Amino acid sequence: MLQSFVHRVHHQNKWWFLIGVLFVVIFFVLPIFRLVFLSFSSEGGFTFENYTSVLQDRSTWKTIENTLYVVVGSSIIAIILGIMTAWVVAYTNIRQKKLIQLFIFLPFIIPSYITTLAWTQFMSKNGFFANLLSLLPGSLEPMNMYSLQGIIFVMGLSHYPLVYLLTVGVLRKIPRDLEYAARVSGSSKWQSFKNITLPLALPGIASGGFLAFIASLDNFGIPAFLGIPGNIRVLSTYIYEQIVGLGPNSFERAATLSVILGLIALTGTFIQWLLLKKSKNNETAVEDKEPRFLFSKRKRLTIELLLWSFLLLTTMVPLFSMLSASLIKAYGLPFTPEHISLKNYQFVLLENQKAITSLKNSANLAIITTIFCLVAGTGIAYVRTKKPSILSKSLEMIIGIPYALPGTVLALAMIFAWMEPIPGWNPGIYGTIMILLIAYVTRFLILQVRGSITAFMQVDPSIEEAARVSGSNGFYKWKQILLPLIIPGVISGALLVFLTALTELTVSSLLWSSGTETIGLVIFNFEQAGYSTYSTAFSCIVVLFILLAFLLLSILQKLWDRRVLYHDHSN
Amino acid sequence: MTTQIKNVEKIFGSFRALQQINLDINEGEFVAILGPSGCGKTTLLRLLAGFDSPTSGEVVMKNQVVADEMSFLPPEKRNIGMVFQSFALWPHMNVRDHIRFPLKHHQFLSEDLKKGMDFRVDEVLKMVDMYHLGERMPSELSGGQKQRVALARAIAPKPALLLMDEPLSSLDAELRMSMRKEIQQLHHLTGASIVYVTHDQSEALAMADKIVVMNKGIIEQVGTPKEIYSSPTSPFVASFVGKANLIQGKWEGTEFYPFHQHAIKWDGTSVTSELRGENIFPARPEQLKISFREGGLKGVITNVQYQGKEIHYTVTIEDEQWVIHQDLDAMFSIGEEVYIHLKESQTRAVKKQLHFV
Amino acid sequence: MTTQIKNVEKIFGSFRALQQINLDINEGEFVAILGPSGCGKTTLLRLLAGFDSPTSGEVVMKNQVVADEMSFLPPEKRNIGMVFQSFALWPHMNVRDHIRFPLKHHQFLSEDLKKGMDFRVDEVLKMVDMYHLGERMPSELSGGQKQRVALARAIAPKPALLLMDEPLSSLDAELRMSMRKEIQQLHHLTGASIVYVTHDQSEALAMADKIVVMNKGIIEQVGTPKEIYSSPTSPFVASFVGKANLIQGKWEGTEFYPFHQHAIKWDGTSVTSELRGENIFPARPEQLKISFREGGLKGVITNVQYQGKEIHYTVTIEDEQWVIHQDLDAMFSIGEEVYIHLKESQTRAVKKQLHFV
Amino acid sequence: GSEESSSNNGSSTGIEGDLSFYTSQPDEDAQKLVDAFTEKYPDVNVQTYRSGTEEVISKIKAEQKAGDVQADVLLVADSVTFEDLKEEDLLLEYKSEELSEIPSNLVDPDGMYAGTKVMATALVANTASVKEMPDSWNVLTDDSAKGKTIMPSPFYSGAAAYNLGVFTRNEAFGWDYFKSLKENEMTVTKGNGAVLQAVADGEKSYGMVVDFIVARAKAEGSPVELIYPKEGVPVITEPIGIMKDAENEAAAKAFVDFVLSEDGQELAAEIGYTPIRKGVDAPEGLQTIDEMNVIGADISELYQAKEDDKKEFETIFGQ
Ligand SMILES: Nc1ncnc2c1ncn2[C@@H]1O[C@H](COP(=O)(O)OP(=O)(O)OP(=O)(O)O)[C@@H](O)[C@H]1O
Ligand SMILES: Nc1ncnc2c1ncn2[C@@H]1O[C@H](COP(=O)(O)OP(=O)(O)OP(=O)(O)O)[C@@H](O)[C@H]1O
Ligand SMILES: [Mg+2]
Ligand SMILES: [Mg+2]
Repeated sequence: MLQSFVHRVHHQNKWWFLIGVLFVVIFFVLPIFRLVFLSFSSEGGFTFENYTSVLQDRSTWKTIENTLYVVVGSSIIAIILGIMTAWVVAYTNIRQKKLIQLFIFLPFIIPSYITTLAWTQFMSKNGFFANLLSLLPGSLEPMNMYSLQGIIFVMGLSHYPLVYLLTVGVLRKIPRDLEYAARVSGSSKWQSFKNITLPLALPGIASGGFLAFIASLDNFGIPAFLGIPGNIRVLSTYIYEQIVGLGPNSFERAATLSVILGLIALTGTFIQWLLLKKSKNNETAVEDKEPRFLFSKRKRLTIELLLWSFLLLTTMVPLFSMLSASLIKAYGLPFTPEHISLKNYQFVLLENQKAITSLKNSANLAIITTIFCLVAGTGIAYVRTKKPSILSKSLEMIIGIPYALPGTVLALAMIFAWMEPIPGWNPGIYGTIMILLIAYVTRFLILQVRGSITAFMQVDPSIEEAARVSGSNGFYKWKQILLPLIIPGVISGALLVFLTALTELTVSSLLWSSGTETIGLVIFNFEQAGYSTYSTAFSCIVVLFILLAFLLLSILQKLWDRRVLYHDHSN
Repeated sequence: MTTQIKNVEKIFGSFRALQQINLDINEGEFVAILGPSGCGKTTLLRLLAGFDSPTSGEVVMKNQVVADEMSFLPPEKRNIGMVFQSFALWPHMNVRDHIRFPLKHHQFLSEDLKKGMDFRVDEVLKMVDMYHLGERMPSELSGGQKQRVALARAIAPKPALLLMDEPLSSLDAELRMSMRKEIQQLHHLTGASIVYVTHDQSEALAMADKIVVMNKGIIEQVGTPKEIYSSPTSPFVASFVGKANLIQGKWEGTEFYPFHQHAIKWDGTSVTSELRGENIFPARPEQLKISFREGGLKGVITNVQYQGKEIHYTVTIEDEQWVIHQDLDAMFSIGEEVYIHLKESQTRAVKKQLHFV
Repeated sequence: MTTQIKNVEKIFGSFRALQQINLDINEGEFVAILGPSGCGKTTLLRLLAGFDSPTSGEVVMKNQVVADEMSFLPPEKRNIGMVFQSFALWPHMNVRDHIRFPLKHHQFLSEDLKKGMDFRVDEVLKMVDMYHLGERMPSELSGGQKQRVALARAIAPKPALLLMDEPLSSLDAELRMSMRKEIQQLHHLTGASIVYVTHDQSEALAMADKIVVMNKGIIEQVGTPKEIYSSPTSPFVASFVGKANLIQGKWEGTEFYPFHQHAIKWDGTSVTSELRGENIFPARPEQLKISFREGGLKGVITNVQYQGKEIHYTVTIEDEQWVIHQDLDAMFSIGEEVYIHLKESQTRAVKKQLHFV
Repeated sequence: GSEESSSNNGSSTGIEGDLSFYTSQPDEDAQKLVDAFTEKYPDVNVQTYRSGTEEVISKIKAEQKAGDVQADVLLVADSVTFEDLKEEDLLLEYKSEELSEIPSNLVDPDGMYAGTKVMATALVANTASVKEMPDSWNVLTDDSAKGKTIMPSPFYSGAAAYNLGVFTRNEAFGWDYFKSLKENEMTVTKGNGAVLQAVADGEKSYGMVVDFIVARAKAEGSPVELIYPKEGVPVITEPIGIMKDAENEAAAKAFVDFVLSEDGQELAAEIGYTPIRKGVDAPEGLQTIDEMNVIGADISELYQAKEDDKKEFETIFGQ
């Protein structure tokens, strides 16, 4: 009887395994394969010509160089800002942490073209910052935003919430005693931070940094806005130029460049693995929200002041510019009472059907995507952390690529892959909302996978073993032991998926069909038609909508914490 | 539950943590595993639990192979309980929930436990003297209290095989005594087999039906407490369990001439042939006597340690250091020249009580 | 380093973990803190280390207040070392790095240690018998090996105040002995003050200059090992440290009449006035003798436990259970009626060796 | 549903079924057009896909590669793009009866596509910073405008690429004009919207931009002025065409007819565009096709030279 158990267990695992492999192949391998295939094809069939011509082009190399600068530079900024904010929120006794957290998310949910625009205005020669600088001695000038530095700066600011979100939970889970052990060993606060806290927080930092890395690779809005005037090309804009150039071979060239970009993304994955190689499980802890560094009132005030000025600068600059543009009657008018009206809001909310439809569509899409990613991503993360085999590693690698590809390229790949998955058979997915859903899952699954891997890396195997000798290895092990311990990390991942899916633009802009317009598209359409006032008004509504969702979520989370996790004695 | 370990080997990377392990655990038997730090006790226990699979060899439970190189039966299907050396408490659950968890989920739980779950939780909590701390979270417990929770969680569902990895190491003597009693009682009542890892030989001697002495990944000796204590078959067991001084000398039949001194002859009837083969007489500290009476081995007191009810002397004899325990009747000081005798009575007494416990 | 704890109190939520603690630790002194699980030992140590601040009261080191309700000096400024009960090893560092870490960072490191850092790492590794495991990560170590790393890390920089929280609890007797010796040697060589938490009274008795017995958050008694063992001032200390049977009876001067039986009279010269005031005679298991000779207290053997070199009897006398240790010379079985006497010699012997260690 | 459309039972027009319409017009405008069309042909169900010209074409090409173009009718910014599709043999020849009223130079002689409206690229100026309105493109190369001018990038905007081709093939300008633009620190930005924003903001004083969005912004009160320079303006025509394997040919043809019809053109004017059909008035603030001085170039030549033009542009504007 026992013998048959042994066999059945193996059998079951096989099924799950098969389903998993099938899922990955269909959702990830297929589109990527089509893309790679395209990069090797020409009218005459298989060829290396695309590569030779692309690689011989001098501007390709210049573009790659720029891309590396931008990606590495902005990732470093994102990582540093992310760690700093995460540390302050996780460890110090500053007040209003919830509110601070909200302000940290804001740059992530404000559309990046607004952020970019706001920063260029803020930094312009007669903008606010220049006026501020002129008060100081010396002839300081604000940074030129239409430059590499400008792109790096704005991108770093837009991506640091990724690092923050994945790091803050990890920091809270590091047992206090590990740092105390360093402190009794005589190391100062800074040394123990550097030698103990930082390496132990690596799972979060590396995950967040990796996501920031590939997010910068795929980012199109910022380099397009700042790079075109500065004549700075990065891979994402270069690929776009190839596609819209509409020459012969334009797709093939774009595919070839995308493969190069994919290779850079893989390098990111490898760097991440290198970093994580040495990282080992801590003893498992729940999130410890008690502050560890109790600053005196005065010091605390200084830190709070610094932090709040940073937060206000990074959120209020774009937010205010967005708000004021949305309240003005016509673009370019000064922000004075006689020019203020709510007519833009009225138009967006009442007269324009699409805005409301898109809110619904995007919310639905984002929620379904999030739920799906939550389950699949956490499952994959579990396999990845418990059974680190070549297979599960390749899995992680492949899942990361769609997030790094420029949205346009991914959308094209989705069309290739899904219109007729098998030549001659059209399953009728393309042209419906299903294709958006699939594309979103393909694109954003990595966010959840990283979030969940980070969470699992903080769970010591003995925790699970204890559940298993206590007789549970299925639903209850997950529900009562694993989930409660990983939930903060998992929620961080889900939050990222939700927020990015909600305002997704580039993929949707090729894949939507009438009736399935999304928030990003509506904003984009207004913008393209020259109605910036409408687009900002709608953006404001979206931000408000997200804030409300946040509020709701945090209330739900409280309820979950209270009901399900700690006092679930019912079954 | 009968369990057999057959030719088991476990290798971590290039390190051989277990070699050629063969062991039978009978139904209802209390087996203590004794050995120095790092000898492989925990590793062996984890194989029994089903967390790891052996590199080679097999584990058999109830006549069915549950683990070999290829596959293994997962822990939840094995009807076991385990106290982890590192406790492995769930940081998000309070004490009461820790104990309720196996009661809710253990797949071999008896009907009456299923019905009286809350009663059982209270009972076990009282058993480990943690009743008043039921609502505490692990982070709010002291080291010993954590260990007691780990113990309570393991015994609550009355599994057929209880694996305990140093379950009492963080407790004070008093509490340890009472826990020992509870474990023994549980053992008697449920008839569970128990595998009890400890580094404390008095615990092993006091509780076990069978003691397994391990060293460096191999089993040195298996036997009843008495066999292990009085008739060690290897120098390691003699010194590790009995703290015996391993005295070199010459054997002639059952007679022993320490340091080949023909003037002194000790009766070694109870010494095993294995040790005789190695020309060793294992003299436990309390088997020797220090006095000023000539005729024994001559030595010098080099260290004195007060131990409350007795005194531990270190005596240097022919460049070797022997430890001898004396009661408080006579006193010696460092530097004094003394003579060492084998207590006659000891050997006889041991023989006498062999039929006893 | 002299350290004073003045009127310290520590409250967790509504739980009073420490109350009214007053304690002086002198330069170079070896203080053992002894007490049952959950009595507040770790809490006290953490206050000394500077991880927590007291709810009220203050900690003074070298005549400087380092912690009171308002503020405290961070641990790295205190010239201390600590062995954590839970080890607190860094999962990302190998054994060698663990020991190198304090050598690199300790702010009070002596010049020769600074120069001979690698030498010191090797030395300490050998001291704890982990030299061959220097490259291992914590996850690849056994429980006892982890504890030894924690110990090595704390002693490597030779701090002025060493705080040890059950540093040997996971080690086997042999290793524990040798670690004890190393710690004592370190103590002698560096002249560091040591605060040593343990639940093992023999360890405290053997090593400490001063023993602090705690119970439920308060200090029951402070004294030399001998005072604590032989002259407990509270019933708790008597039973916890000496495992004494607390015998009710009547005191008349230094004479004691157990159970108010006027026929039996015990000499209680060495019993402290505090216990006399409570009408208690503390009789340790080895102070009593079982025999068939009439004239003692009459009792019945109710339990016998074999302990290798001696036997532990439980004797029921007038509904009370006494534990008595006998050597193997005489044997009694369960159910036998016996008489209990106070060993005359014991009291005298204790008096005799008071001048001794 | 093409087999249904051939049988004339029930409906008044006989035109019915699904029609897939891909366009780059602003959302609202496309919606109005479709609404007006379906009012006339209630049995046709029009599915609109709208995005930038570049995205629309990419989508069509991807669909082609994947095996099946979904679009029936296509309406995007400029004729060069259509020239490309024509080259790839993706278009269906259809000579609508309405073409007689459309200037023949704005219609493909082979009948593959036809212009639907007129969008000139003109000059925009910020009324706050520019006191005296210029009347020539040369203001962009004038010293007074140094660093204060902006234009859309030909790499991103099809209209800008077209303009580049037209200007450089015109004697009055040529590549020298663009060299002087560069010397005068002309900023290149992504699209027309961004140009208008920069000028409306006052960040720049002058911009090259499509005329109708300026007229709209001005009507709403933005501080901008639209100028048709005297040298003439390049125009794009937002042509319409039918895809070769359109599933519902009848409806597609009806749609094209409607767009070019008097009703369709009046709708365009109402929305704010200059109509292409003779005799329909332009909206307030815009010149009609008759008033405009149009400069142009040979479409197929432009199409052939497109890549080279962009390269040349890059060498001038690259650092
Ligand atoms: N993952 C691993 N990699 C390499 N060696 C390991 C690993 N796990 C354990 N070991 C080694 O295997 C040996 C046996 O370890 P085990 O934990 O079984 O010892 P133990 O007998 O339980 O000791 P202790 O009493 O100290 O807990 C030890 O020397 C340990 O260092
Ligand atoms: N954070 C906390 N919240 C509430 N109670 C606590 C907290 N930390 C410790 N305690 C309680 O304080 C008491 C003293 O704990 P402490 O850890 O000092 O005990 P200990 O003497 O070290 O015991 P052990 O020998 O078991 O380690 C215990 O009863 C413990 O439950
Ligand atoms: Mg172990
Ligand atoms: Mg403790």
